[in-house]
Amino acid sequence: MLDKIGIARRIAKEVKDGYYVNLGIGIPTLVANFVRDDISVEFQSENGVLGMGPFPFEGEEDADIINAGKQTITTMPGASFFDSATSFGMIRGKHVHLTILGAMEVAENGDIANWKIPGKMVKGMGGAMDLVASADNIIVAMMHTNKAGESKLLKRCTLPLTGVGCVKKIVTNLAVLEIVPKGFKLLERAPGVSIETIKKATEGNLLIQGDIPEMEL
Amino acid sequence: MLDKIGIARRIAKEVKDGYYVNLGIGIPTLVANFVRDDISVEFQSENGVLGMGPFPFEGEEDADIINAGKQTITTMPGASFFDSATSFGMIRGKHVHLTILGAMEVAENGDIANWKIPGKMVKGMGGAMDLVASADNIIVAMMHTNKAGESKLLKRCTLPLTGVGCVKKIVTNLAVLEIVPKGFKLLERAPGVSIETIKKATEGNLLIQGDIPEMEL
Amino acid sequence: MIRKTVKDSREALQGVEDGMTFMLGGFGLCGIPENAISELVRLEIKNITCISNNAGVDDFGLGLLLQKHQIKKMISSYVGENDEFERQMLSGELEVELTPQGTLAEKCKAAQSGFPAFYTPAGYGTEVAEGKETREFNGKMHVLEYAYSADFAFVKAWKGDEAGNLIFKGTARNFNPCMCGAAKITVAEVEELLPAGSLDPNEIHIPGIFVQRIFQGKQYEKRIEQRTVRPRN
Amino acid sequence: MIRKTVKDSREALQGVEDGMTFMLGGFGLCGIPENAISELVRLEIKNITCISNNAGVDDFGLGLLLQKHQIKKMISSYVGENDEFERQMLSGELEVELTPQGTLAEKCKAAQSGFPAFYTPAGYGTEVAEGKETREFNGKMHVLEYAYSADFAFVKAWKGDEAGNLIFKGTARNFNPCMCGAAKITVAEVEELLPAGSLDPNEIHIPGIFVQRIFQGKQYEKRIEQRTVRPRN
Repeated sequence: MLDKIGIARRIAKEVKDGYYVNLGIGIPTLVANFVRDDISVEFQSENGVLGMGPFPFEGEEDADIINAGKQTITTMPGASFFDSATSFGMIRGKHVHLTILGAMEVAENGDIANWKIPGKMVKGMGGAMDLVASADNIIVAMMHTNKAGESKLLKRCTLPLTGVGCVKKIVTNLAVLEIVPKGFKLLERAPGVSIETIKKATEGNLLIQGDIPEMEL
Repeated sequence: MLDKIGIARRIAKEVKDGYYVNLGIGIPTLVANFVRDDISVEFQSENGVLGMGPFPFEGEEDADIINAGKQTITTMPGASFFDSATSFGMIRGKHVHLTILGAMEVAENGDIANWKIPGKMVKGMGGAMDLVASADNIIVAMMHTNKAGESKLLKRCTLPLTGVGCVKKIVTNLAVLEIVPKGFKLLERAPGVSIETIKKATEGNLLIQGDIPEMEL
Repeated sequence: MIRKTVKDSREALQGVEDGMTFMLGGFGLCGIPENAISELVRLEIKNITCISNNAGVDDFGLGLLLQKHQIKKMISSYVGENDEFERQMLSGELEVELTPQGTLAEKCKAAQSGFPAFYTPAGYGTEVAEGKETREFNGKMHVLEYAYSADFAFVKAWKGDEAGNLIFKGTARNFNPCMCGAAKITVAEVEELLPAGSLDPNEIHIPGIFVQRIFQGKQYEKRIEQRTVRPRN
Repeated sequence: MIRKTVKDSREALQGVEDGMTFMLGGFGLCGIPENAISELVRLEIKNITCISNNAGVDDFGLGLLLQKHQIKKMISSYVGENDEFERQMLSGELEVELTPQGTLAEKCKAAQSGFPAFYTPAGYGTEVAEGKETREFNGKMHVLEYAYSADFAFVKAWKGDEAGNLIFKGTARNFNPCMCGAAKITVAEVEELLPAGSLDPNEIHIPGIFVQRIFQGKQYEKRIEQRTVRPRN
């Protein structure tokens, strides 16, 4: 079973040479730390920066240079700043190759819910709806079950949707799964996790074909 | 009767303090020379410059700084360059206050034709269709009649249209006219031109109310 | 050159009235028009509709207007980090319209550029698209979204000149350029106001034609919302 | 940093084929991709569809491709100043699609930004709108225009860096930024190619994400179409 760091580490392997990548808040942000350093990747933040670097050294924070999580950041050589319309033009125009974000629920048809829980204070969808509606390659990073132990991989989402039929891949603390026409296709098990455990934790249709390898990290 | 310089001189009086102005090719370009120098005006060229100045001194031409007529120009303090989409955003968004352009025909309903003569080589509409469709304040600069002596102020345009119901005012070698619901309302006569002469040269409905003053230049 | 300079925020905000709709630039607390917000507080303008990506924090940014109950409606993509906002929203005192961030940016940009509406895939199949026209293009469903209409846009730039030309810094750019020229009157406040001719015409982000009033801002706090750093070695 | 540099125009144009659709930046002869055009001539690529505001002059710019009968169809807003163009058009050899200039710019921009279509008032009531969908917004009629689809975009910038970031000069900017990222592959040629980190991230007109290949251009002629000057006195 993986912790959040482990999920980020596994997702980092999905990041290929030459990719522009948008990382959501939470686990996705951690992914940047584990991308191989022999490949070239640029991170985009939808508030208007391409070529994000690490956090600044203490005392070098600049209030005018932040990421979409409102955190102070730095930029790498080759970086650029732009306005919000241009930023979402990059996303909508499919120039960003990979979007990694968290979710409350994912359905076997690729629907995703990650912005609103009825009855609770709604903070808003931010850029999530634009990202999931536009990107061709969306990976969800999340725990397989919620705090009550209930599956977050469902037949149908119960929460208000963020986007429809858009999720391609899911990396959880238990498994790597791909969304295929018939449901969640199991690709890899987390280290030490049995197929039985994954089955129990998955409410949606789980497709198990052949041997399912343990993931390599 | 006015010559082209005279038409430009009369139109220059329509340019008010604080106006951003787009000048078409031909007579309209001359207007810049006659704008009062105690008012503030900026000239926009749709290829992507705001704050155009006069032609450069010989030897100071820059191939990268031209107007929409492909002429080498200079810029004034406060000028800016921008791309073509932004440029037409200014025009479509009604940020440009006044558009002055030439025409082959204008109809009494405000239709304008200035880009195509069937049977002749068509050069294209350039930015004219965007300009006439977007601007609220369009003044046409032209001769009252064509070389054959036929009126260019018509009941209906006979040439393919550039835009519909968009012209507000016309300044010709004979008169200043406003387009009103019932036709061409005569506002001013050119020096020494009789109402009779204007009547003869105008095919569309000409409205003459009260005394028609001679224009002041 | 058409001069756009005004003396200060008081002169810049002349004409604002109760019940108006304002666009305000900024993302989080980054690049917000601090001086314009202070002046709106001072003027006690009420029943405002604010188009702004976020709603500030309790004691800064738009939070200052919320404290004084000046805002009737917020149009934003994300409104977390603000307890007073939550209280007013849950009590029904504050109306909130949540809009996807890219859609929000484009609804401003459309108003700037004279586009009445546009089709975007964002929000299709979600409650954001409820009651809206949808249409398929190239096998993908899109939602028809309309340009915003606002009375004033308040933006903040890094440098500006007398002609109203603006240059932004870093990610403080964000929504600010999209809102210029998107309201009846655009008011820009800048950290550094320069004479016309000081800025390279190639480097201008927003030409002055999109700005009606510009003034030298004062006492920028530029508060950092999430101060994240890394150790030095 | 994702490196976009290629050695020269030969490497930059790898993959171009007969029958493809190309976007080419420039207004008149200002800001045209001179090196890419020369390479298209050398490669003898045929049956090209060109999306370009103008068609060059007889012996320069796109006129060089016309001389060799390489162009099947031109999509432009204005095609004067070119006798060979006129000859081929009148003989039916060359197909021409005339599009209002602002619509042309926006059809490129829409492709860049992932908008499938947009409504513009330009051309309503004229033959340009014939057969097109129209719609009223705010009491004004608009025409529905679709984003272009192209195989390559060839643009020319002033400065660029290894990451593909571009800065344009003067009115040589024109259609170039609108075409970046608007085709499957965008090829940028620059007067000055710099290492990553040389350009101020605030001053970049087109971020490298919109550019797939960048190269140092050679021997720019930058011909002036209308040399207009004033006396010195």
